[in-house]
Amino acid sequence: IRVPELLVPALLGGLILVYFLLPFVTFLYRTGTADVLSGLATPEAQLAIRNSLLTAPVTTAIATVLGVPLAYVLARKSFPGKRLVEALVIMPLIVPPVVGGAMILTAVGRFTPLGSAAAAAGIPLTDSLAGVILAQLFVAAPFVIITARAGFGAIDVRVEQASRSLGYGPVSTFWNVSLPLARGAILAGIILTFARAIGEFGATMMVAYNPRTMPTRIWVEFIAGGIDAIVPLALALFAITLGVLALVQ
Amino acid sequence: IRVPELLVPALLGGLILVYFLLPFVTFLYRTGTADVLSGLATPEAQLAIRNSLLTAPVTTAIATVLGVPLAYVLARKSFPGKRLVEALVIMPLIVPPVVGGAMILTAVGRFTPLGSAAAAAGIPLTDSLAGVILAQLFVAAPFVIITARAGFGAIDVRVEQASRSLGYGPVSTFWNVSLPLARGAILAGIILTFARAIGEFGATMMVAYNPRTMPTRIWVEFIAGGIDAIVPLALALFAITLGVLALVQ
Amino acid sequence: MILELDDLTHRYGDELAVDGVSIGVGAGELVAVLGPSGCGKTTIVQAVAGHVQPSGGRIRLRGADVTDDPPEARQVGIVFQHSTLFPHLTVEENVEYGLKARDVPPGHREEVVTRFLELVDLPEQREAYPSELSGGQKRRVELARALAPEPDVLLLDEPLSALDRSLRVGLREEIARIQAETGVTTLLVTHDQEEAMSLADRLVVMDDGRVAGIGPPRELYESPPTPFVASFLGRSNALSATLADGTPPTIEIGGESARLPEGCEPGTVTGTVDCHVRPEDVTMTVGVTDGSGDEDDVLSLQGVVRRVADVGRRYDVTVELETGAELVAERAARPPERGTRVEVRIRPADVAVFDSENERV
Amino acid sequence: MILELDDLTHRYGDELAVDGVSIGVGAGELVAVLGPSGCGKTTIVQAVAGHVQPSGGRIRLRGADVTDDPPEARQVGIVFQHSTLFPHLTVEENVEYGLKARDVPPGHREEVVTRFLELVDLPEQREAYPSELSGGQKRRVELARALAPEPDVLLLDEPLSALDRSLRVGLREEIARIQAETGVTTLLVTHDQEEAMSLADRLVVMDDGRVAGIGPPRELYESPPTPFVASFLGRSNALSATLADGTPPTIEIGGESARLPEGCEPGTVTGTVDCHVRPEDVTMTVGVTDGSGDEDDVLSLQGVVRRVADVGRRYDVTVELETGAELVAERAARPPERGTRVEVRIRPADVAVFDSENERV
Repeated sequence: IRVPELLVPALLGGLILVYFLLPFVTFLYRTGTADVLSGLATPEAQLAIRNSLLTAPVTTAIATVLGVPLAYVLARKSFPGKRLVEALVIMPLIVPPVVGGAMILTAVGRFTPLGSAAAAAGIPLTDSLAGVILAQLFVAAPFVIITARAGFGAIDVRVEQASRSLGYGPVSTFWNVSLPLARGAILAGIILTFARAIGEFGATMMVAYNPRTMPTRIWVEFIAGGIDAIVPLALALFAITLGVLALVQ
Repeated sequence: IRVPELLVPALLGGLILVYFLLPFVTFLYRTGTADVLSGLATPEAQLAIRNSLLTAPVTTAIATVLGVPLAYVLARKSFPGKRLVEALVIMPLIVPPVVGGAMILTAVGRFTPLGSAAAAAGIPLTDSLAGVILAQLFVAAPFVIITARAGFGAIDVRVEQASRSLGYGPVSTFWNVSLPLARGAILAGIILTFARAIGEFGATMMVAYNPRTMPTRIWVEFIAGGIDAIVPLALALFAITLGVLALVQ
Repeated sequence: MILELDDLTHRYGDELAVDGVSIGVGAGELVAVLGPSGCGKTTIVQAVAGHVQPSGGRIRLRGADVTDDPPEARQVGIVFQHSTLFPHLTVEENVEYGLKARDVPPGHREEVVTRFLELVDLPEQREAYPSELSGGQKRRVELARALAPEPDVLLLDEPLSALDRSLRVGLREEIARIQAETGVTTLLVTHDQEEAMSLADRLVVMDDGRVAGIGPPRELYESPPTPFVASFLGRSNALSATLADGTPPTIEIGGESARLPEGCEPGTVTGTVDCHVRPEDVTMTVGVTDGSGDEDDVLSLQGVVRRVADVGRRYDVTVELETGAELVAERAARPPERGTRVEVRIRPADVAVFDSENERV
Repeated sequence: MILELDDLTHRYGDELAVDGVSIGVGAGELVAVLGPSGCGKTTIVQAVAGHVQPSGGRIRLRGADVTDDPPEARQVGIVFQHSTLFPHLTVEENVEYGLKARDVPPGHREEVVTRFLELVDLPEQREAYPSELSGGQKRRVELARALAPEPDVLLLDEPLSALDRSLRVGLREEIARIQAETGVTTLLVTHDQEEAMSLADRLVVMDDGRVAGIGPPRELYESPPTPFVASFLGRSNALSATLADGTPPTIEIGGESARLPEGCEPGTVTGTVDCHVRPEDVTMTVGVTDGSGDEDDVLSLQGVVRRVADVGRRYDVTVELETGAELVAERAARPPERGTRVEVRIRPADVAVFDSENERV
């Protein structure tokens, strides 16, 4: 009888799996001892939940509407400067979120031309829900672009060519053929973007420390009350993320 | 002459590209007015840089040594529960970093059995460099696992079979064939893990607010001195990330 | 001419993929473009369909210049090597797709779909999704989809190459029948010599972006204009020979010579030439005969059997001539054993002679 | 026997891929396993190499049971359909790779590499990387790499299927030469009938995981044991006929009957049978003759030419018989036109007769 061939790598890999698993187990175990429902019933928690559930979907919608067309162009066309555009799409993933937040502040902060003009028009771009959305968008939009691009890339160009030769222009072909065929990848990208947006912390802390979203509220409560104080909100955030994930799978 | 076929999607995509680009431009413009060098010369900044440059490489090394073997097993074997393992590898990416940090605290916090035992042994797992590494590992390790797995998956299994039939066991075949052929993907995964680790903020804030890393230091200085105070450190963090990226490409 | 390519040229970067190709396809004609992979034949299909904008030359459909028209403005049906059926639509919806774009009223659409599904012999599969069909069925639905809008030209880009061999011959017959029944003008692109010859009214043999030969299949097969056509269109033995002047001229191989058939002009070429002869035109007798007594109009060459390959329908016998050259002869009956000395006979009428510029003598 | 497969069985999940296959390969023999895609032939190669652990049965190499040994413990060389050369190693390092594992001393290794690169006629390419080689050159380096450690058995898994047709015939000859020169015991797996027949000493025809026929190529071709072998090993016309008792028995198609050749036992089977006859065994004369005057030992059937396919080397003439059945006949010379009435003649000796259980009569 053969010895399992991949014993050594399986053991090494098992170590990191245990490390991934352990926090989930201890966290869920801890929730048993905390009063989750009353923790979520406080006005502050309610407001944070409402803010998060308002901003993350808007961010996801903007990222999808602007990002999916971009993904299609990147999957189908080559043009001068394409590599720069590709690098630009990946940059927000590479840049640490706090740095990203600082960068956004230099662009739309209260004392920048853009920021002061917007504030004068009654739409402050920092410390507002608009600021939260801007922070989330910068950090989370690349996910739907990259995933949708892979989805479009996996479609045989000849299927689109067949549609063209059957009398449909590029736009109708996109709606009739490309979009339905890339549906799975686009949905996956939307979920990733939503998950990243609703959990966004670093950039949001910089751009919009107020009004509180669930992640920033967790931080504030942690400072005030330690680990037990944040279990209800952390569990709720975890549940929302998993729920959206499960909804589509 | 034909009208450019993808004009509409290109225009929509251009909007999000402009939004990605703007913060970089304004940020780099702002650095011109700040005194970067003297900002980086303060003892606090020096310490944060040292801590980040100590922890991120260690995190990356651990993630690589444990994650690449796991990636290989996932790419080559099917086994009962494989889908659960795959879900577990993706979970740290989905879970918001603050929640991840909270989860880690429930596992290794000061008052948990594990945490108190380690602290008694002189290795505190929170508010220490070890804590920073634990936070970074949880959040950043999935990148090298997922990327390396894709790299191994792209190797034709028959190339490995050829090596086996030429007299090499599974371990020699891994070193002689699989590893060299997946080199590019593994390197890309290592870079992503490093970039994510050195920029880690949310989980680190929870697990190890002290000692300060560059991202947590940026937060503290931002609270104290606003945007201009953090430009030097943010620029340094941005430069390190880009530098590592450029080094390998 | 329904379809005309006029001096079509295309380069990818520095690579010249198609180099001054001119082809005309008449109403109801089936023209096959035959060549090895990389000869530029797929680029031609893409240019005709409008998916590639050629670097130079013109494309005309029914006399109208369509070179700058987008694909959807050309009345062109296309079937690719791999299935391009829309996986999220049923067979019926796939076939109907092109009719919708052409504003055929819904009631009439159903009728047309029925007619074309019957044409390809798949009336039962109407509600099926492409994933439920076999490879051969997919092919037939694609033909129906391409034909339903009644295009000016049907383009077939290696339509059978991705199929198993057993399916291939059956579908070849189907294509012949469907093309005959609909009378659609067709441009077929393939690397398969048998497929091209058996389907085509006219054949275009391509070599490295250029037309190497054009004409009725049998004519190209029997008197290939270039060595490339001789060897790509069926198998061919290449032998080096000496051409001597005369009326008609004579060719000489390994000391044996024979007169070329009447009608060959002496021309200006003498000296070393390339001779191509097909394995089925080489006859073989066992044993050494004295070549001196031979007729003047047959080349009799001595050799030894080096290898016998039994391919079922026939035997391929490789003979090493005394000159050192090797030559394959086909035999239907049991061939001589390896090592047997044989005499190989070639009629000059079966030989295609090319000069050093690859021009047919 | 160098290699023995004994009742080899393998299932993927519920799918029975290989079903009780027993094959033996003698020293220096080349056995070809032939079958359509999905017939289980690749699973056999994988099991012999040890990359698949069979669900049942035994594999023996030189008499030793290796069924449970890992691949590296078996002395087996393998060449796959697509190149598996190590892209990060030079040609020399690739060929040397297997020698290192077998602890051949460095000085001797170089000598062996030289010998095998010369065997495959690539001594110049020693320092090249695989990406610098042509498709045919890669194939030859892979042969050298597989042969250098002098394995007990060489496994060739569709070695030519991924190559262009023009390359394929040349490399087929190369494989024959190399196998003859090294005398290596070889198991070749292919879906190409011509490749299998021309290379194999013995042929195993597989159908859906089982052995449908086994024997020397010519024997299987001329008297196929099952209808599957008849139609897969070359082309074959299938005709429904009636078998009548007698010594020898007679077969009847469309009112015409003929005696089977001497030696056919009357047996227990009468009634409807399937007859298979090869297109090259069908002769054809133009015009209607009165069938009554025919000899007793030839089937003369009346029909109309439905289609003529000119495939260069021959014409395939499809004839619709009066019974409604269609039949393909090969003609070397110019065939009759479409619509011509013809008489088709078949010698009963050329007919393979199968009963309703697909057993040869």
